[in-house]
Amino acid sequence: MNDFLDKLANVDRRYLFLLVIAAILFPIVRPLALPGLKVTDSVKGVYDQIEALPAGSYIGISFDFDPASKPEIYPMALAVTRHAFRKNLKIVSMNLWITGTGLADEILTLAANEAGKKYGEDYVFLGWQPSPIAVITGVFMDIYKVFPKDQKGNDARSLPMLKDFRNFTQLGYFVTLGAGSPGLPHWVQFGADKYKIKMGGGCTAVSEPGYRPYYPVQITGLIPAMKGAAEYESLIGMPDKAYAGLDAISLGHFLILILLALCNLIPFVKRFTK
Amino acid sequence: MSEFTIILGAWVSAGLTLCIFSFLYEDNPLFKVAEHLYIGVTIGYSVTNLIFNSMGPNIYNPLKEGNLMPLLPTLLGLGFLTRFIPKISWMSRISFAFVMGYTSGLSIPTTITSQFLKQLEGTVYPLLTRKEGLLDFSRAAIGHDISVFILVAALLTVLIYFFFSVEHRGPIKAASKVGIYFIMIYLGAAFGTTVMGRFSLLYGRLFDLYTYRAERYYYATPVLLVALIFFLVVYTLKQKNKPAES
Amino acid sequence: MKPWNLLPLILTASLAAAPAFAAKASKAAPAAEDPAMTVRPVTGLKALDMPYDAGEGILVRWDVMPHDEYAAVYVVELSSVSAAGPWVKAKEVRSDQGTVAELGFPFWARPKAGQRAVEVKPLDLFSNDSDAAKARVSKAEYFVRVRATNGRQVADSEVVTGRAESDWFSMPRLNNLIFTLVFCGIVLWFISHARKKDLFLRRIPGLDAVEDAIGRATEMGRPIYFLTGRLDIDSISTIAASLILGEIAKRIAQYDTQLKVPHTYAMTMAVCQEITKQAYSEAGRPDAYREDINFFITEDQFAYTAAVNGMMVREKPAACFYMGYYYAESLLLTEVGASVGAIQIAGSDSEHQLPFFFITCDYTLIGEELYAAGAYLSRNPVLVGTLRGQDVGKAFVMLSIFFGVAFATLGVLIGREGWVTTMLEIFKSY
Amino acid sequence: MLFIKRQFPLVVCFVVGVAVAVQYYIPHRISQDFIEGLSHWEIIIAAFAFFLGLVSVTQVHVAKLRRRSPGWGFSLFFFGGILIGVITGFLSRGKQITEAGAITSFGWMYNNMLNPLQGTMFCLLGFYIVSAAYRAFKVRSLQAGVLLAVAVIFIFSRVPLGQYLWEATIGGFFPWQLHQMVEWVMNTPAKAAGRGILIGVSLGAVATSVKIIAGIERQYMGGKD
Repeated sequence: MNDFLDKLANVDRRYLFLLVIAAILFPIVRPLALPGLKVTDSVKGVYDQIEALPAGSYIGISFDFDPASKPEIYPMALAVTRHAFRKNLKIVSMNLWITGTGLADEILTLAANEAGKKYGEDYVFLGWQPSPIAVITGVFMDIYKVFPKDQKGNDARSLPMLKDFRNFTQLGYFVTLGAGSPGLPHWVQFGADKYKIKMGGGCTAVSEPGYRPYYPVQITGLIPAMKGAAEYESLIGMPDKAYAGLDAISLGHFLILILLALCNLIPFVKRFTK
Repeated sequence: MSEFTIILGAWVSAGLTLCIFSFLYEDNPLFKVAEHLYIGVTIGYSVTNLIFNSMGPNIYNPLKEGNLMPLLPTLLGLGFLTRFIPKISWMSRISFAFVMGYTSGLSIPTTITSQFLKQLEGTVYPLLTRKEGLLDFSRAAIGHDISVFILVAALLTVLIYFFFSVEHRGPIKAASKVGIYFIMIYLGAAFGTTVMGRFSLLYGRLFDLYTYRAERYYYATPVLLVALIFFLVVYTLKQKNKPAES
Repeated sequence: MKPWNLLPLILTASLAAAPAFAAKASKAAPAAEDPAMTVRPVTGLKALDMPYDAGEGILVRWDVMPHDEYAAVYVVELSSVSAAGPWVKAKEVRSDQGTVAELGFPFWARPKAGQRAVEVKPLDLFSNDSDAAKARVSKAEYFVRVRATNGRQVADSEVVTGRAESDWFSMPRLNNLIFTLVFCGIVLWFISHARKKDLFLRRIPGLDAVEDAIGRATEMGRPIYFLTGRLDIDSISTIAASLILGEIAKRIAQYDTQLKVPHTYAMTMAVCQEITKQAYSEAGRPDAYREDINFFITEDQFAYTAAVNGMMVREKPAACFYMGYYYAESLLLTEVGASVGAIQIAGSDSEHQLPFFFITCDYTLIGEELYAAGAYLSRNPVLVGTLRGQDVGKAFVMLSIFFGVAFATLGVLIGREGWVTTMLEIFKSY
Repeated sequence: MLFIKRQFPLVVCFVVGVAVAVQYYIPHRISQDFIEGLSHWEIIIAAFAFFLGLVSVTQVHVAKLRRRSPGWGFSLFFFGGILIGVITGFLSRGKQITEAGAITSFGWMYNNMLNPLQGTMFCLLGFYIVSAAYRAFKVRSLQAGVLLAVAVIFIFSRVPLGQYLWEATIGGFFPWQLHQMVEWVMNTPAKAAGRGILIGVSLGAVATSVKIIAGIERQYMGGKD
């Protein structure tokens, strides 16, 4: 028994590394949806607004993030897009970060294929244009001046969905999912405040304290980091990457706790068995 | 960004990620390749940044416009390069002196502001509270007063721990002992709060590897993973029957 | 502390109280308008230079007006053309705002109370960010006017002129200057008086272990690594680390053990080369010094870490020293160092990395111990004198905290909170 | 000549040090331009000094290649890396995205080589924090015990599952919630200790700066020659 404990006490650390990979990778492949997740009001603030929109009304989504912040923002962007499609809303989407264009496209195509939505009729992706402030002010006046062509290159006016759509003031609700600036503060200052439309946002953990003051007056809701994304996934009943992320972090934490307990208990157990 | 460059990007990024992860198993040629490539690329990146974003705007452009301002710092900079010529390498001391003087001069007032006054600002509070003219003995106020007392006590004992030229005997020894425990609480709290960030980093990398397994990327991760494992097995076997090379 | 300094304090308190009272009164005032309450132009208008700044601000002051109780609003307007010229709105101030306290100066630097005080910045209104415009704008003279209004009636004050000037001394930073002079004075005094007697120094276990760490490396014939931290020589932590390198190199010079110092910034490398060469010659072994003891790798944080980790696993150093300021790479270095069985001694003032050093290294110097290590190892009376100076500095800090808290508590006890907040301004940074 | 070699650098150090320290208390425009100018100088000096580093690292790898010492093959990858960095950099003139918004080769290299390498080295911490905890977190003394206990509580409370288990088990016996207690520990004892360390550091840093400006600490000045 003793030598088993000795072997256990100074086990080769590579086995620990395998344990870590298992703890983090398993929920990615199959989310466990561990209990304990309480939905907060700020996340519900976005969900309720989208839920209340009648079918066929317009919703604006701006994907303002890049690959570096993918783990936190990608899941919430996917969840909001899936929710909009499930409510049969018409999505007018764009992005302020050039390096995030590929990711935004990926999210829209993934969610559209799942919900059987057609490009041009159910959703439109306008892509990226330089100078964010000019873009934001422009889309609230006349989107065709800012985006003559959509991201795929066809003429924006020719898209059936945009037949009677002139600018963002016609949106039932607007969501910006971002990792920093340009992002939510600019949308609030140059968009929602000026043109009085309802707006919500999603952000990374590091920018949450900075965006918290906007809620609930200037934005109806805020989805903070991976935990917020997991709450939104639970609200739309589709646990996915955010859940996996939270599960992974929870498993990681509990792996450490178990190991801390183990490495401190072994000396005691050894003293008893001697 | 043609489709090809995206696929190539996925393979290169997944490949380099797996090479670095292989270091967890053991030091092996693939990790050495990634390591040396990484050092080389960062130096290439620094040289490019230096030429275009530092030397260009700070030295070349001003000189072109006739502004001789950058001449003196250029001389000090060249002073550093005199280390190659032993006979005049003493000139580098003037450049050292400038840099050391600049750092020390800058750090005295800023340290007093950010690491001394700012820290005191949050600690020197009264031990009693008063609301609407009356000494407040409500539960919240007492709680706040006790917290302030602990705040001040912790700070004083930690400072006592750092005494160098005083014998740690009697009351000083006791206070310094208490100080150590407050430091341990701080270290424990700092450790606990950092753990979460580390795991979300790891989750992010494995999340990327998982996305690159998709058919769109021609199954980059699985293919590279199998190749890596095969290579490591062969390499370890070769190592076993050959005396370890240095 | 001259007595007249207290005058602004009392006036501010009363001034601050008056509008609060006024605001309450206006809420209570009946909706019906009292015809006698006409809004009259403000009197005593002055446009002065905003004190303690680099010539950006103009301080506009005017008397407290009787009609303030009826929640009048003041709009400060500037014109760069003429007394009647086009007016640009600089700032809008309600009657309960514009007190001297809002300027945020400590009591020893606060302008005289008794009048409203509002800062306006011409640069925000008249400049288009080009340097030439900024220079012209901040030197120009401006016409200033205050428009009093209560929504229906408007009364303009007479026009005064004012100019923003650059000031030579920042009075609010007087407390900072005093603390700095006191500390520097203490340190210098102990340096000049340190030569006479030998001072007691408490044991720092991490530094006493340096000797046997070097001995162990010599026996095993394996190298010693010394790292100076993630920052360049423009950080005082890196300078402290390179001074410790000097002391440790002196000890290593006596044995023929290989010392390796991988660098992430070239300037630090050059300084450390000079320090190491000096240490070897002082130890009487200039022949043992080799130019490649200090070598550069790369500036990137994790490329440097990957290289050092690779070296550690291949050369299996017997001892590793981690001195200076570190970021997240601390655990990467110490965990690999531990896996190759090296004695690890760390000394850092990066408080967020101390937990990782503490649990993975054999000895850890915490915060100030990094700055004491150079003097501790050298035992040079002058340098040891500075440690005494640091201790006296700490004693001074502890006394000021103790008396600060005591006076604050006394202030609350006898009901003079105003005194307390004012006195606590000494411990703030401006 | 001796003055130039020995005393002049100390004078430079003293003058620059005192001037920069005093500048902090002078808000005047001249003083602002002075400090901006000097920090500009620092950037230029560092740019030149970088070549010292470049020569040092290249010497190491050239020596390895010439002497064919073991592992010389990897130095080829080192020089290959430099070429990749420099060539893509010069082709894109140091920019990662063109005005038209397309990603340059330099940008592609940054996203697909530099970013993954940095991200992966950084995330090794996730593994090492576990192995460090298991190997080193043994309670050897009461101090280490306190450190472990506080760390465990913080780790436990930072994750939703932790709060859930806490409430499900012994949450009821405590008047406060778990996160309230953890926040109190963070904001009072832990923060005060952190402040004490910082105040200690500030005194040490000021003492070291004074020694350098006063020319007492001059190891960096080198030897007799």
